[in-house]
This record gives sequence, structure tokens and C-alpha cells, in this order.
Amino acid sequence: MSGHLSEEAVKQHVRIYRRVFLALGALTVLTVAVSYFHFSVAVAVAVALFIAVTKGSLVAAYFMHLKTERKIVWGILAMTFFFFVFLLTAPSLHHR
Amino acid sequence: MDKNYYGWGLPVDISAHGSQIDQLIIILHLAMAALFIGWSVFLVYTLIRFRARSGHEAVHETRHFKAPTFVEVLVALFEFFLLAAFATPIWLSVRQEFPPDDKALHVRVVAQQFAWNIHYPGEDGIFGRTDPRWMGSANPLGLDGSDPAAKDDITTVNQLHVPVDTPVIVRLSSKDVIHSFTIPVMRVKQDAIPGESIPLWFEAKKTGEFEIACAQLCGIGHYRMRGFFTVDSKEKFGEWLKAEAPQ
Amino acid sequence: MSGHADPGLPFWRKYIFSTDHKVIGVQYAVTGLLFLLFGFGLATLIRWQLAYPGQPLPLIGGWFAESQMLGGIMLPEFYYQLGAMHGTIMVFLGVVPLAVGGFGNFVLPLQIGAPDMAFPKLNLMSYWLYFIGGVIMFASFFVPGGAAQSGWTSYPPLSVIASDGQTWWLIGMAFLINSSLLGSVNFIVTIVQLRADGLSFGRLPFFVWAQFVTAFLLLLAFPPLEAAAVLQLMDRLAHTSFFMPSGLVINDAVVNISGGGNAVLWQHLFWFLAHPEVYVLVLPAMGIVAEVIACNTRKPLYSYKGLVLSAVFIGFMSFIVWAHHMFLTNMGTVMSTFFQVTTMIISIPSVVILTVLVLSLWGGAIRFNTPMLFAIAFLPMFGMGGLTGLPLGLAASDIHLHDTYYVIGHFHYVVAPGTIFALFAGIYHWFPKVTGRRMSETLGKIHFVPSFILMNCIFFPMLMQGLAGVLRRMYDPLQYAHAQAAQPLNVFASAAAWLLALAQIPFILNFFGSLFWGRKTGENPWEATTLEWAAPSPPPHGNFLEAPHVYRGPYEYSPPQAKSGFWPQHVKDPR
Amino acid sequence: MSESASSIRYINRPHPVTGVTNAKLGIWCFLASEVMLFGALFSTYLLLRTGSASWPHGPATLNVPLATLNTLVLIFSSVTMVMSWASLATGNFRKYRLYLGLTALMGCVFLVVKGFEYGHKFEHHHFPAASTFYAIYFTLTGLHGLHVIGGIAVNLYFLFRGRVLWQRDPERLTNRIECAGLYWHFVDLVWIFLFPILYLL
Repeated sequence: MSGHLSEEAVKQHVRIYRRVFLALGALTVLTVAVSYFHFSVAVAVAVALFIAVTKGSLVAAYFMHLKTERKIVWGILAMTFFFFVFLLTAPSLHHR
Repeated sequence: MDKNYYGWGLPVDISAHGSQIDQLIIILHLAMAALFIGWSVFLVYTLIRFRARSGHEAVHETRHFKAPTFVEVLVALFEFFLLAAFATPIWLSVRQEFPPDDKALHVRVVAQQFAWNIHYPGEDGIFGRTDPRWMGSANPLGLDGSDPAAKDDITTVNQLHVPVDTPVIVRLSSKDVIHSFTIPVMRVKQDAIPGESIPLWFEAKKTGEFEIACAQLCGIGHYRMRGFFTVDSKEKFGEWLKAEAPQ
Repeated sequence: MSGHADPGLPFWRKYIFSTDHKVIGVQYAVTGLLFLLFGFGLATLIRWQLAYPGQPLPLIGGWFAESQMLGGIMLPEFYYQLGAMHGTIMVFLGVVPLAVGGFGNFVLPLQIGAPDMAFPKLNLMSYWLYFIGGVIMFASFFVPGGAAQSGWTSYPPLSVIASDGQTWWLIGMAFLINSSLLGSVNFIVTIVQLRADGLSFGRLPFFVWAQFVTAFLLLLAFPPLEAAAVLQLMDRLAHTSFFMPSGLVINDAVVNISGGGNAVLWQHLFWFLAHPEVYVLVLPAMGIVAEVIACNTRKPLYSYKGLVLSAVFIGFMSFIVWAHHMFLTNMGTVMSTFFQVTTMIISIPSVVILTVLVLSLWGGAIRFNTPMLFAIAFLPMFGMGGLTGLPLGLAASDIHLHDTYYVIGHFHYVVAPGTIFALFAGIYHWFPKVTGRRMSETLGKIHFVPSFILMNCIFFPMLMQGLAGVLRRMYDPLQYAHAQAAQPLNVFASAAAWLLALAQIPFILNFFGSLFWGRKTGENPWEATTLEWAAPSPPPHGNFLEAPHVYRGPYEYSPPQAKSGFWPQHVKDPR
Repeated sequence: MSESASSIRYINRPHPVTGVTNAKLGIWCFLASEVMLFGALFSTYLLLRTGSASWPHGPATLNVPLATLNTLVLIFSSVTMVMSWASLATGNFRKYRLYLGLTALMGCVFLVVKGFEYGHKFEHHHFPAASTFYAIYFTLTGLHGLHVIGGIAVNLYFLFRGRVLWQRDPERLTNRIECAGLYWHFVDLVWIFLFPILYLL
């Protein structure tokens, strides 16, 4: 995303930001609402994470412009995510 | 302590699974020596033959060797062969294939800053309940006096006696920090991690008195956590157990 | 010459708080060398206690405080401080700052034809964070209870209940980690963005590739250790129980904490960094050795692509092998088998790199100057280090060898006659570029020969002790019969260690002497082809008079076209 | 800025091949390392939770409404942050300062709400040492809070010092605000995952 945006492009961006903001707000309320239903742990975790991932990707895609970001940034993030998975799961699988 | 147990190479091996580990170590080191000497000879030859001297020009073109890829593949295959044929079977047998409970002697070893507490179940074969609250210098294992099963339990400090040719299942834990229970002559080493009771097993093939050491830094007394590992004949072990039993 | 910092700066902005990558590189290198010397000094004290346990230290025994040496006899607390700080200082304050901070900062921008690093101010901050970390580590010796004494690995619960020195160690580590982290961001962006025109990734000198992979290792592996340090600080200061399981009884008293923690969690987070860290130690060394070998055999490397692919593959694999340090922590068999397989896999690219470097000598016209001697010596020594890793990588043989002197011998072979020899090669090789003067060849050889012999006299006996089961971190080896049997090896290794200390004097004299009396040299004393030799020696601020353009790969030595025997990257037409 | 041999390139102009400026690639690398930092803490959370016999239910022990408000506050601050960048991109310096000020303000509101939450916990003697739940709760939210403070400091710096750079090199300020924005959105992203994991499960 280069620094210079035409007038028209920014107006389009602002419209997107407003819509993303509403979506994020709604999803937040949704995830809180879901927590009041006493689902089993597995379901609760799955739903909560699904909503969180959705909100996260909205922020990343639109606010952080990842949607239009170049390959090199995606490459670094993909590699980081691969090692992130190992880091996240290995200690808990210690006794397997 | 007889001197010829230990020298500059591998210590004497009196363990059932010890010979397999020694075999693996020896094979590995022979292969390593062969590789190292082979490469070193080649290196020295190359250094001498291609040293800078008048009338000798370096050659720009590099591709004149096909051998190395073959050598590398060979080394890789050899490593995986060792892993699959030797290392994994030994590791699985030591860590997973435990002897049947009824045929084995059960012992609890509880490490603490700077001693090994050994706990035998006694006649009833049941370990008395222990609790950190009762642990003190008089009762290092924290045996619960009110528990009937604890009445006949036998506890010693730094003295582990086992009968020869009998599988022994040890439940290893620690009261304070991480220690590591090791008997060099038995090729046994297992971290004692507080908060966990870790099972390990071994079987001694020769009688004698050997030493237990702590292999994981556990404080300033780490170096003086020496225990005695005595392998008795079945009779002598029975006698020792009786002698140690509480009157 | 316009530039972001004009040379008319006051002294302290130009040499102390400079943002010029070359000044920062020299600062890193000199500080790193001083810490290496200090760390080596600690090792010589350890060797005294191992060779003559309980006997008063001659000559300097009286210099130490009562809490360290009582009547010249070393106390266990001080021995374990020496052990923990020797490891910490050599790894985090000595080798990495010299290899990455010193060589990386100075040589890298020059080799890619850039005027400076991408973020000069960030570079300045990196050095001073490192400096503060170093001061904290050094000062921790004088804290009541002494410095950290739970090993350079600081395993809890021991590290959580240790004296105040451990808190200083954690805070010092936080500074060092942030320094390396910011440094790695700087390196990655510099390599990706500031390469000269025509310098594609396929034409990068291997040294730059090694630093590139190293930067990613630092970037992604250090933060988990920082998180672990935060957790351990919380355990120590806020009495939380991240690493403290329930029911702990210390000195016959139940520990008054919530419990429920897991001691092995620290080992996972620590080794998640520490294994990539050991590749951070060796990759820049491989980069230096490749440069020096190519330049002094006067021919291209055997397989540039093989080297680069192996380095990248090592970088990738180094993130998923860490638990081979933890086979004996009651790890499940699936996990331990997985980590044995990944450890076997990662040994392959190391063999490939070593093979390529050895085969690069074939067909060359080898010049045996001092940098080349050190670079050649790196090959068999790193070979020994790599080979002795195999029995430790297989869990079955690891049962006997874990936590013994075999492990100490293994990693010292890789780091001491391996990485540090390569760093010596780098110092002798690039000293003319940094100062415009050459180091003396005779002093260089007087430094090389004894160092090479003595290094082996120290570390080979350790491998033998390891096979005999002699355990590491033992204040008094005479306590155990199996260690007594191998005690002569300790005496021999200790003597070699003290002689090695003497053998460094020629280097120190050479290093400081040559600053004033070394033979003056031009831009390219070694007739090398990479870009740093296209800049004046020492390069001015902004490095190149006019931005270099690159026309070919990095190692075009003895090409048919060039009569002069080498074809620099930036020269369009050699005739 | 002249493109002479000795000045660093691609500060404002994206690199022809990678298509990014130095600062953007740098901030993304930094955020990658932050992913690993919080990754280690989430790994700790996962291990402590799966390893413990009983783990308190989030909504029963923590103040969910207050945290929900905080989540909305942080999301709103993300929007104002990106709006401040967009305003700069169209040259509207006044609107940029307004939005950036709002972002910093929202950050402070988040911290104040967090302060109340912590205060409430301390009153009931729920200190980090109380249990591994509170330990990881305070450590995770505390480290996240430090990152919020860092973000506010950066935003305030640009709020007051932005004009100088705006006059000298508007494009460079726009790039810097974009990078500050990327960091701020990342901090919001971490909270988006922190909130359900600690408060709702």
C-alpha cells in the first residue's frame, strides 16, 4: 500500500472500515452471548476460537491491509505461523 | 569399591539392557572414527596437492566430483538404519515395555536436596501413604503414621539394595528441584521431576556394590548426592530387607 | 558527501553513540572479544577446581571475596556461578555479538553494496541494549549471594529458589534478547531491501546468506525465551507457580505457593530458543569460512547452491529439533521419536555444508595465510563437533551420555575450535578492511599452531570422560569412583586450558599492535572479489564513492577471461 | 532526499521487487517476533490449563461486561487509527491529528478500565500468586497492557511531533503512521484472542 491514495480510493476505504468496525462489534457481542449458553468445553472452545479467528482476520485483512499486501510479508507470516503451531502445541503434548 | 569397574572408557556393564546401549555407542563411534579419519586423510592430501606454488594455477571449473552426493546419502541412510534398527527398539523397551508387576521388585525413590530417599513397600507390598505435610528430617518421605500399610514399609537414605537377576520397577520423584537418578554401571538415567512420579525399570545381572549419582544440577550440594546401589543375591537381599524392617 | 549523518559530528556522536554500521560493528566486536576473554578467564578458574579440587588457588587465590574463595579454596556456590556465567557470557555476550553484531554489522552492508544498515538508529539502540545487558550480567557477580548459579540453562524450580543473582540474570537476558531481536529486524530488512543493483539473491556472498538465516533464527526463536524469562521473573518476584509444581518441600518446609505449575515448560521454552541459538553460533562461522576458503583457494566454491540450500534448510529445521535436549524428562515415545528423526534430518545439511567446503579446496591454489589456517582448521573441528552430536541425538545412547562431559566435549568442539576459530579467521581476514593495516602473519601463526593443538588437548579428553560416565557440573569430581578413575584426564585438560590462555597473548599483541605498526594495505590486499573490497580501507561514512553495480556471482576467481586471476563482482569488463 | 550513493534507499519509495518500503518490512518482521512472544504465553496457558485438575470458569471469576466494553474500546481505537492513516493519505493533516488523538485517548480508556479491573482483583486478594489461573491472567493481560502503553507513547509522539515531519516529508510521515497503525492493530489482534480465552472459556 503506497502512501499516496487518490480521493476516490480513500472514500472507498473509509466505507470498508466503517463496515468492518460494525462487524467486529457485532462479533464481540455474539461471542459474549454464546458464552452464556453452557455448551460442552469442546464446543465452547471451537465457537469462541472461530469467532476470534474471524475477527482477527477482519482486522488483519482490512485494517492491516494484508488483503493487498505483497508476497514477502505473507511469506514471513506463513513461516512464523508454522513455527507458532509447534511452539503452541509441543509443551502440552510432552507426555505423548 | 573395586577399582576395575571404572576406567577411561565405558564403565563396566551389569545391566540387562546395558549391552545393547554399549553396542550402539560402539558402532556409532566406529562409524564416526571411520568418517573422520577418511575425511581428514582426504583433506590433508588435498591441502598438499593443491597448495599454491609457482607453475600451479587454480582451476575455475568446479564440477568434477559426483562421489559426495553418494557419500552423503550413504551417511544419511546409515543414520536412519541406526535409529530404526538399534536406537528406537532399545528406547521403547527401556521406556515402555515394563516387566509384569508381579515378577518385579517395586521401589520408590524420592530425590531431595542432596540425598536419595529409598522406600520399599515391605511385606504387604503396599506403599504407605505419604504427604508433604509430614515431611521432616526425621520422616523425609513424609510417611503417614496412621496408615496401616505404612507400618511395614522400609525406608533408607542413599542405600538402594536390589536382588540380582530380578527386574526392578522404580517410581522416581523429587521433593524440591529437578534431580536425575543415574547408575552408570546400569546404563540408567532418568530425571526426577517434582510434581511427577516417573516409572523406570532395570535388571541387574551381577552382584556387587556400585554408586548412584545425581546427573542434573540441583543446588550447591549437587556434587555430594552420592548413593550406594548394592546388588545382592536373593537370599542376602531378603536378609537385608529383614534387618532394615522397622521392629 | 551528503548522507543522513554528516561527518562533522562531535566526537561522542561520531564514535560513542554513532549510527554508522562500521563504528557499531567495531564496538560490538571489541566488546564481544573482551567478554570472550573474561568468560575464558572464568573457565580457567573452573579448570583449577576440576584438576585440583579443594586445593587453594595459587597466586590469585587471595583476590577473591570470602563468599567466593575461603582461604583461596573455591566454594561450591562460586564454582556454580562460574559455570553458569561462563556459559552465558561466552554464548550471549561473546560469540553472538562478535559473529552477528561485529562481523554482521561491519561486513554485511559493505558486501551488499549498501551505504549503511536499513535502520541506523535501531542499530545504535541494539548495541547499547547489549551493552546494558552485559553490564548487568557483569555486575551480578557482586550481588549478595553472587551471580546466577543454576547453569546457563537456569532450570526451575532450582532457578526460581536461587539467590538474587538469578533475577539479575533474567533482567540481563531480557536486554540481550531485545538487542538481538531489534538487530535481526535490521539485518533482514537490510539484506532484502538494500542490495546493490544487479546483486540478486543468487549472487549474494554465502556470508550474507548465513547472516540472513541467522537473523530469522534470532527473530523467531528469541521471543519465547523472553516470555519464559518474564514467567520466571513472575515466579521469583510475584511468587506465582508457572514452573513450580504442587507439594514442593524445600529444606523440610512445604513451600507456600499455589503450585500447579510445570517445571518442564521452562525447558521447552528455553530450548526452543537455545537450539536455534547454537545454529546462530555456527552459521556465521560457516559464512566466514566459506569466504576465506574461496578467496585463498583462488577458485569458486564447490557448490554455491548446495551451501545456500543447506543453510536455509538448517535454519528451517533448527526450530523443530529442540527437544533432543530433553529425552530424559519423561517425554512420551511419540514425541521423542519425532525429535530423534528431526535431529537425524538436520545433521544432513550440516554434512553437506562441510563436504562442499572441503571439496572447494580441490583444484585450488591454496594460500596458507593465517585466516586460511583458521578456516581450514574449522573443517575437521566442526566435523568432530557434528559427529559427536549423533550419539546424543539418539535417545538410547543419550541415556548414558546425557549430562556427562561427552555433551560438554560435543558442543565445545563445535563452538571453540569451530566457531571461535572461524571468528579468528574473520578477524585476520577483514582486519585490513577495518583498519587499513594488515595483522602480522608470524604472530598469527604463533597464535594458530598452539591454539589448534591445545583446543584438542582440552576437549578430546572430555569426550573420553563422557564415555566413562563422568557427569557435568560437578564441583568435586573426586566424590565419585567413576570420576576418580578419569581424574588424570581432568589434570591434563586443565593444563592445556591454561596454556591455551597463554597462546592467546600473541593474538592480543597482534590485534592491538597492528593498529599502529601493521603494514599499510590498499583496498584489496587479499585480491578478493566480493563488494567490501571495492570500498576504500577503512571505508568512509556511506561506504562507496559511487553506488556499485554487480555483474556476476561472488567467487569468480581464476576465470578464463580475467588475466589478473580474479574478477570482482562490481567490475563490468576485466580487460 | 537525494538518491546519492551514500543515502539509504526505499525509505519512501517501495522496493521495485519486494514492493514494500524498509519500515513496512521491518514492522512486519517485528510483529512476527511478537507473534512468537505471545505464542509462548498462549502455549503456557494451554499447558497450565490442560495440566491442572480444576480450572476456574472465565465468566465466573472475571468481569465479562467490563472486558467486553474494553474489547469494543480497543476495536474502536483500531478504526480511528486506520482513519488517521487514511486522512494523512489524502493530505488532511487536521483530521489525522483528530483521529490519532482519539486513538491515544481510547488506548488510555482501555488502560483505565483495566486499572479498575486489576484494582477490583487486588481488593479481593486475587493476586497473581493466588493460582496459576490468576498468574497467567495477570501475566498475559499485563504484558498486553505494556504493549498498549508502548503504542500510546508512539501515537502521542506522532501527535505532537508529527507536524515537523509533515512539513519536511509528508510521505515519510504517512508511512510511519501506517507502521504505527500496523503495531496498534496487532495489539488489538492479540486482545481479540485474549478476551475469549481468558474471559469466556
